[in-house]
Amino acid sequence: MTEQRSKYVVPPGTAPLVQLKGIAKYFPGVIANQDVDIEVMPGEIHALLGENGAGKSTLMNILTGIYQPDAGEIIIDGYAQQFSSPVQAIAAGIGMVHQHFKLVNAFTVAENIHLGWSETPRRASAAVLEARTAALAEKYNLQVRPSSRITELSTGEQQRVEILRVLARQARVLILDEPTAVLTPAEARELFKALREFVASGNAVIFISHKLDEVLEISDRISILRGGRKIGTEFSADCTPAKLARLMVGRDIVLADMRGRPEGASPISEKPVMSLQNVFALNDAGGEALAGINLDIRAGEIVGIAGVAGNGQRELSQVLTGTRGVSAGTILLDGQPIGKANAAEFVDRGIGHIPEDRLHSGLAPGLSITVNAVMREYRKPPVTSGGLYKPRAAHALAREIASVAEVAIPDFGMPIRNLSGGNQQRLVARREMRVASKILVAAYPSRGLDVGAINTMLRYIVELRNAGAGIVLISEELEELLNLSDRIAVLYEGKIMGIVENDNVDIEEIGLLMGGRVRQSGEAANG
Amino acid sequence: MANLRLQRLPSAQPSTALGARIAAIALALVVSGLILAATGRNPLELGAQVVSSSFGSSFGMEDLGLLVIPLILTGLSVTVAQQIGAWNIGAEGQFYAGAFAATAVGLFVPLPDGLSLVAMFLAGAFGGLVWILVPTLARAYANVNELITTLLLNFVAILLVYYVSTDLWRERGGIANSATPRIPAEMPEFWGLVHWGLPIAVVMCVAMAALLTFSRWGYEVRLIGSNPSAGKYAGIAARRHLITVMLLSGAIAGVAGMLEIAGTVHRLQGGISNSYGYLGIMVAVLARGSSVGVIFAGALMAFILNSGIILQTQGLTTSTVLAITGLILFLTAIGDELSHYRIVRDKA
Amino acid sequence: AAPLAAVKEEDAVIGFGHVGPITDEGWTWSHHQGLLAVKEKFPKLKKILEVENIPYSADATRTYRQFVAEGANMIFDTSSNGDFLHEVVRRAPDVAFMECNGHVTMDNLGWYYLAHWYPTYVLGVAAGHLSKTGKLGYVASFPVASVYASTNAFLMGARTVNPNATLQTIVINSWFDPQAATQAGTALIDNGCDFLFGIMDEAGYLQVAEKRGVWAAMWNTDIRRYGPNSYVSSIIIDFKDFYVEQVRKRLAGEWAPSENLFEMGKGVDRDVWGEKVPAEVGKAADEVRAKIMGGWSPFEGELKDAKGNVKVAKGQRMTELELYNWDWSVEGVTGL
Amino acid sequence: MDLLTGLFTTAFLAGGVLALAALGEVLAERVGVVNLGAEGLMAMGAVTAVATVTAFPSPLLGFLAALVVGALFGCVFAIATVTIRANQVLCGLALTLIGTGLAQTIGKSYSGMPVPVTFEGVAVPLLSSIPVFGQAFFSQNILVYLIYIVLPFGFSYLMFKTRHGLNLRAVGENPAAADAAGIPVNLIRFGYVAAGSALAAGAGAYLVLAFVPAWSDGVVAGRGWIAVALVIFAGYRPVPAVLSGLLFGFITALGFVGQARGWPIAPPFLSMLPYLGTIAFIIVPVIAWQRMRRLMAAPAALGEPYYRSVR
Ligand SMILES: Nc1ncnc2c1ncn2[C@@H]1O[C@H](COP(=O)(O)OP(=O)(O)OP(=O)(O)O)[C@@H](O)[C@H]1O
Ligand SMILES: Nc1ncnc2c1ncn2[C@@H]1O[C@H](COP(=O)(O)OP(=O)(O)OP(=O)(O)O)[C@@H](O)[C@H]1O
Ligand SMILES: [Mg+2]
Ligand SMILES: [Mg+2]
Repeated sequence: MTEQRSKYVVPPGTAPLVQLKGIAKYFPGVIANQDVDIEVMPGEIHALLGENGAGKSTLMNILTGIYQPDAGEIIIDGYAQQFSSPVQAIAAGIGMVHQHFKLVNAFTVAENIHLGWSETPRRASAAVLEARTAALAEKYNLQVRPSSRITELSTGEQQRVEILRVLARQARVLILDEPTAVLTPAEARELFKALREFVASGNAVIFISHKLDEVLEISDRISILRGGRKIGTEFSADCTPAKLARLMVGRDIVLADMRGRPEGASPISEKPVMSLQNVFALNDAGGEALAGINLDIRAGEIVGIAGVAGNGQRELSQVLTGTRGVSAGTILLDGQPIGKANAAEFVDRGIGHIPEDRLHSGLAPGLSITVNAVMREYRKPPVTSGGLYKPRAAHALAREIASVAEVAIPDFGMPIRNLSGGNQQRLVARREMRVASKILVAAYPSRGLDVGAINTMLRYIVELRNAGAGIVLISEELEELLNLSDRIAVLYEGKIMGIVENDNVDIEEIGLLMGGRVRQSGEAANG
Repeated sequence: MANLRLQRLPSAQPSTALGARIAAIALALVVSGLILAATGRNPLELGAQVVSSSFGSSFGMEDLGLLVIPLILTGLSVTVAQQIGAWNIGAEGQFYAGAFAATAVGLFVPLPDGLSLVAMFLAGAFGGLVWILVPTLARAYANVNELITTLLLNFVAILLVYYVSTDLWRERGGIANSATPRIPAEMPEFWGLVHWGLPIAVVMCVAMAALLTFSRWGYEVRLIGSNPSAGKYAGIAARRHLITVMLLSGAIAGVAGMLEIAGTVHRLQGGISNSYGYLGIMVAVLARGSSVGVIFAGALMAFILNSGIILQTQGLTTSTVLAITGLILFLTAIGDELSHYRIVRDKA
Repeated sequence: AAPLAAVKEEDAVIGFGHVGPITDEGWTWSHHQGLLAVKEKFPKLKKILEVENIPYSADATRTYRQFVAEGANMIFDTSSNGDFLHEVVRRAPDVAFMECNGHVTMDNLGWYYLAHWYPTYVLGVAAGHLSKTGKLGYVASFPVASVYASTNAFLMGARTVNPNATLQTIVINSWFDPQAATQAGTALIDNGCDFLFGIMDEAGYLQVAEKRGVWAAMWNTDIRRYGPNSYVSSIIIDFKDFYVEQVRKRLAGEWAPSENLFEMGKGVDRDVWGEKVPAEVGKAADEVRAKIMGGWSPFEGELKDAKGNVKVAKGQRMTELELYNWDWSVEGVTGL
Repeated sequence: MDLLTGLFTTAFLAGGVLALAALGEVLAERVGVVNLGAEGLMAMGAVTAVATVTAFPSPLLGFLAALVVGALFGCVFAIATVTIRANQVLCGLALTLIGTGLAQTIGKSYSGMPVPVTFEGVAVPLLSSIPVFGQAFFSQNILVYLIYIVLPFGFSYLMFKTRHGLNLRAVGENPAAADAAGIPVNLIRFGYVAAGSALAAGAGAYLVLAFVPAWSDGVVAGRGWIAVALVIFAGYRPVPAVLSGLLFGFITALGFVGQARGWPIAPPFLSMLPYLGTIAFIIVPVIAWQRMRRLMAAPAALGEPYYRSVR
């Protein structure tokens, strides 16, 4: 995968394609951007790095005309531009795949691809749009189902739709805000190939990611933001992950070794704490999402679930945590079958859940941080006793969770949607870890987190495991799974294709299983 | 050079919000005053008249005290439903249903006065509850939009009350025009015409606020109201809560109807509600989801409506008063939104 | 009760409270004409207060209290508000109250209404002549006394000409709903009625009648321009003399509570016959009118209700108060 | 005219008021704005039409004038709710009060005068000779065809079969997504709110020019609220909106016919029919047929103001 590239040279005498000068943006109580200068050259893939809340998304939203800068200039092709709305930015050739998807849930994939697009035929019947979408998907090699509604798609599939939409619009500057978080390695490879072709013809890409390896692989130069200000722009060839991490957080990050089990860590139990026996479940649309899952989770082990997003991961995590009922099969907890799914009961019995889509399923975005922080423990003292809810105790608990999550919160009464995505995720993770004495189901826990935060997050997961909890880690990052899991189960179309022990793991084999195949001799690896 | 810009805060500062309301009402009054002046009236005299009639005499204050009761309760009814994300546009119908049920008990169940009032109260609450039952179940089990079902049932309730008051239960050969006989039990009055319904209504608001902030149930209701999937994630029985809250909302509107019957009107008749149910929507919107805020919003609304009556005796037509009321609400809505903004000054 | 003390015209404040808008061209408009007459007769009055569209609810109490607070010496409630008014009456013993369509008197409260059943009977006679099918249609507001008196008198008049005539009512649950009145009129005509009558404060069904080519009679005022070809006549009401007299008494210190039912010719009457009404029909009806004015009453037994029970024995004459409080339908009236 | 024909004729005529107003509301709600001002707009439309035809005796002119006035009011409402983003419910209720009050004030000089000219029925050759339905539908005035055929099918095509329709629906579903895709959210909202208001006022004009030809204070009589309710019933779609108006008109007419025929039901209960019927028509299909739920779903961003830089 790592093809050697020569150091990027800023083409002499060429004007930058995009130039941001002295950009500032302030939100109530927050400096999101200040004095940011960035130049992106034609033909360049320019990465933007920074901790959660560093102001990356804000800066890009300014470039795409969604936000208006409080100060500064945008210069495209040497001409100063005023983007008072995305229309103008799109006209100037700027396209963006957003971190929080900008998709219309009630629409089909085809409709989403075509909305707001000047090339959409004036008479746009469903059939026409779907045919066009299929053709585009073919052209850019991104699999989508044109007639499905967005609500029926996994997060990963949704992101594919976003990417396809921007590629289709033939932007000259493509902004990708954490685009690979939900792609398989093979898909990411395809995407990178497409991106290189894209810049080869004089276009540019601005690429936001927290995956340092990936950033180093794909980008020509890297700009780093910290606390809303630009720290510097570096040539990728001059950088190492450690250096980048240091630039981002302003101190050295020690990457912990996750595999080792320290002295005194609780061993993997003989008997499973939880086991799924021939479990079937339906998805929201009523189709079969899980088909005969058999899975044991033991205390003190981490079971990784690999697979391309959309193969039943969401339903599996819901079944494991009681937010979705099974249509057939049994779930045993400590050897006892659990009756009807009831999330509260699962929580009481020590099962925590970091959901895939935290903002929409794990949080009440419009309510205060306090209310959200105590969502798992409000049933019991000290937050409530005898049906009485004590706001003061709730506040204290929220404060505690925020402090271990290392999230600085100016006002616990403000709606939680005002926090950056990364900070929301940290709070959710900490909240869940507090209750997960038996099992923690973590769906994509590091999605959207910066290196420092991922490191902390994974360390906590390991600590939890050491303390004797069983962990189900759903992730699309093989690295992460390999780094943590004791066993890896591969999910494909609602079935477990195979469970691989981490001792003798074969990445090729996992790749095959993810593609729905069992290895046969002589067949070449295929993504 | 200092650079000024507007910044929107997620929630308005209480002082700004209050200021914006006052400014909006003042502006509405100035605009109306100018128009009145242009048509040859003296707006200052009219204003002085409103103030002296409203607050200058115990009569005026009593009127406000009486008018505010149904407004608070219907406002509370709508607010309660809002907590769980439901729009109860049917407070009007539930008001009538409550009045109807309370009248049935008051007229036909022979009880000593005190007991009769208690029975009427329960009947009123039950009447309102029954009236919202179908919309509630339809929403809970089939996800049918409650806005339309509750709205349509208003018309049905009004017709039902017309039927009994002009036909079935109509007082024969008495003094009433198209109304039932007078109900023997009366809500005691504690200050002029103002009866104990007022403290009851206020206590209900405070109790509701306390319930929502200081009970586990209230926490759950707020959570579901804000994001139903989060409620599911937290394992809260969303459907049960939805049903309870909507029924509660209906019952509160029913109590409003009962108090109007037992304390103010003393007989059942068509038109008794005077659109209190619809006005309750405005009260709720003005109170912005706060049960205690409903008391103040209700008082504001009562003052506006009562001023309307005073202005009518001064020769302004209902239509003018209607338009002025509309203007006040319109500018209040705008002021409420603008109060979220603050002006920031930064150095260029 | 002793008369209330006299008031100087320059100091006097008179209040009028209406159920509808004064532009309704009907009930409230007629009362407003009375107010104008008072104004003309007593130009020095300190103030005349007038409020329209008073809802039949606790708002009525608020309005009348405001009248009192404004210093009213005399208040006319032009459409009975019952308890809502009486609440104020009790608390303002120096103010004279008159309640239109009221039923009780107190020391400072009297009532007045119209014996509309007589002109209605006259219209009924005309309808008996004009209707070919014998099916009369009636657009009613609510099943209240004024409606019973109106439907009964109308059909009884018609039956003197056509003993087989019947009257079908449609109740629209409002005094004022042009859309519903229009639809009700249409349904009645579709059902074979060729003469429409009703007690509405607007012209809805007259316009339908005009369009469909059937006859119609109205209430309150002359609104023939809405349907010149269909217009037969109206129950015309006139409160001018009454109001002027009441105010005069109040100023002079002669006012004491009284009960007043306007007789035909004195405040209530039929209107000049419509352009297309054959002269002989008008003449026949007017003969009956003259007979009534001469002291004859058509409301004499034997009268049966719609179920066939004898309600008024043979030879017995209904009293004015019985007519005022009529609450059953005579044989041949359906739908109430 | 026989009873059934009469029933349908009234249903088409009376339902048209609701249908047109509901259609206007569909336009506003499809782009995410709840306009509770329909009642006031209808009153303004009615009085404008009466005033116009009194001065210039052309019903078409009256109708057009009402559209213009409705659009103006719609613009004021849109400035408040779309540009300033004030609370839509409160502004809508306020608009109802202002519209009704203003209309009554203006109407003072017109009440008591019949409308001099109205839209008259035109019989469509051949079609109007179809028994019952043909006579009821094909000998109506031209607005009836506009309301029942041209507008609903036109808007339906626009909304569901064109690029612009895709964009406008996106605005009501997810304004942030629409915005990012380059759709001018506020412009579209503004336009459709104004257009929807124009149609609501048009419904008022239709009322006085084709159905109840006179101005009076209570002429709208709460039909604006029914129209708002019917929009939900119709699943925010133009054709069902018009059909539901017709259905409501039909059941109302049925209630009157029931009284005229002396059905043994107390009149208030017959008057309840349209309301109860509508409720039944909403609930039963949804229970019986799961798919209805998605079909009837409201635009996801309905009632929510769109702020670019607020999460
Ligand atoms: N609309 C908004 N209102 C208020 N504050 C905001 C808003 N958008 C962003 N912020 C704040 O601005 C800061 C920068 O946020 P931004 O989303 O740009 O960070 P980011 O670098 O993209 O972080 P992440 O990696 O978590 O996505 C954060 O503190 C965030 O809370
Ligand atoms: N033509 C009219 N226009 C408007 N309002 C009217 C008209 N005639 C009567 N009213 C009012 O309608 C209401 C009902 O009148 P009606 O005379 O039928 O009742 P009633 O028989 O006196 O009632 P009850 O028998 O209960 O005493 C009263 O408020 C009355 O003042
Ligand atoms: Mg971001
Ligand atoms: Mg009392």
